[in-house]
Amino acid sequence: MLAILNAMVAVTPAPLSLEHLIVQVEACVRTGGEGCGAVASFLGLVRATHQGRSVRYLEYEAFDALALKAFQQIQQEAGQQWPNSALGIVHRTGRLTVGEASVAIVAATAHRAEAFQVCRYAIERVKQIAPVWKHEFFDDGEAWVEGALTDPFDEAARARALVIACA
Amino acid sequence: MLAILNAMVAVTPAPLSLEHLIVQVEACVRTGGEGCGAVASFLGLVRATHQGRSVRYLEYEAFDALALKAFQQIQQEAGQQWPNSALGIVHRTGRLTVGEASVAIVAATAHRAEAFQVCRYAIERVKQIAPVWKHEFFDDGEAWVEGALTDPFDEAARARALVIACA
Amino acid sequence: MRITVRLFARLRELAGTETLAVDLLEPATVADAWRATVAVAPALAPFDRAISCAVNANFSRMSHPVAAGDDVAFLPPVSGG
Amino acid sequence: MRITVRLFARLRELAGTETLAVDLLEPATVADAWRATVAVAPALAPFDRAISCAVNANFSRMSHPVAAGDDVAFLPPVSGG
Repeated sequence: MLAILNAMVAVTPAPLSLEHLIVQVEACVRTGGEGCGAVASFLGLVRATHQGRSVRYLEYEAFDALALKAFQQIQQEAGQQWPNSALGIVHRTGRLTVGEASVAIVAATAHRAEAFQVCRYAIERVKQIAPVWKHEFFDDGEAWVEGALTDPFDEAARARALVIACA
Repeated sequence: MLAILNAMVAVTPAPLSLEHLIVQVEACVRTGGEGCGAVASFLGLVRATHQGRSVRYLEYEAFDALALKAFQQIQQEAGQQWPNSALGIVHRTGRLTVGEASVAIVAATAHRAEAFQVCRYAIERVKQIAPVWKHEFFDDGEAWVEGALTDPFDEAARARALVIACA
Repeated sequence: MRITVRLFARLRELAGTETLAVDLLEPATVADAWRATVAVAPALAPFDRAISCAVNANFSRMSHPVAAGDDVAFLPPVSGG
Repeated sequence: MRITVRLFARLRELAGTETLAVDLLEPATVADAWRATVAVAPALAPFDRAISCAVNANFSRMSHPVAAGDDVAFLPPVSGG
């Protein structure tokens, strides 16, 4: 199932294209304010090992429609904190093998400090609130990974993400 | 003049390919330690304006051979600080128009905090020590930009970059 | 009234289904829907304090009222990124 | 002895050339090469306290000795990135 609400947030079973996302995000900032001088990007990749176990592949499951809303909420949060920024978030679903990207985040701003901040903020928030689940398949078993309590209303969690981003 | 010493650092008049650099950098980390779970990237782009003036284009001049050594020094510094990381740095030269990338930096590590740190450290160091000069051409004039004193031996400058990266 | 419950990831696996039709007495909240879900799928009980929820694909709170025909999703702790 | 001086960016523009052949009395340092360069191209004088240097494409210090045939580069403050 492919779910794209607009060009800057998406949940997709297809391999992620960072270049494509960068073009879109940069275009949003180029003509506003001071223009776009900095693009910070993040890719989360499938690692070969997890806690010492050898990873064969992962499966990501998402509540697609809600994940898109979570990504849009993160865009809005970032837009309030960093007014002249643009942010793209794409998460992949389905089976991924080692080295493939599960998430791509792109932040564009006039200057580099803010680009790094927006990008870091976004990945922290994705990990906090995006309704996406990772199922790991090892040589010797499998396990669902359970991380953060998905609570998009939790302002303390949001504040923590902001502290990490702006440290 | 094209100058490539190895695949991970380069000075080139050709448009930069971030994807290409990511593939190379990620491959360096994939099979070591915990593997590669995070790739942070930075692109510096030509902004449409600079201090309120409208930019027509920029010209970057580099001392190519020395710039490659500066990039390798930065790689070594990062390798000492973050042992299981890989870092790629490519700087463009010649005429660039608005929206084009002047520098691409890619950092790969097992976990995201370190990827952001290595990437940020590298761009700070590039700005401190890389023998590259920006010549701005506006609608109404031109100007060389003169920033940092190029002193690769300056440990205080290096410490400042580390503080910015790890804040 | 009848609502639809959607389960994800380990909740889905433990319940053995990704959707359940659940009957509730009116008025009801998301918390009532959860209790009814656990009654049908007791294996979900350990998630009592670890679930989040959405109503009709909007993030919601457990105290939110539900109406007939609503789509109520329960989300175990997330691990995207 | 004769060395080659390389100039970049605004130094190059102010001197009107990217390379200069400079004669120095032995023994000489990079600082001596700079003084000889400024003697030939006085427009560079304002950079006295703002230049860095490289000898044979290696970062160097102004106190570094130079030898006949060396390639000595003077670098104005940088602005890459």
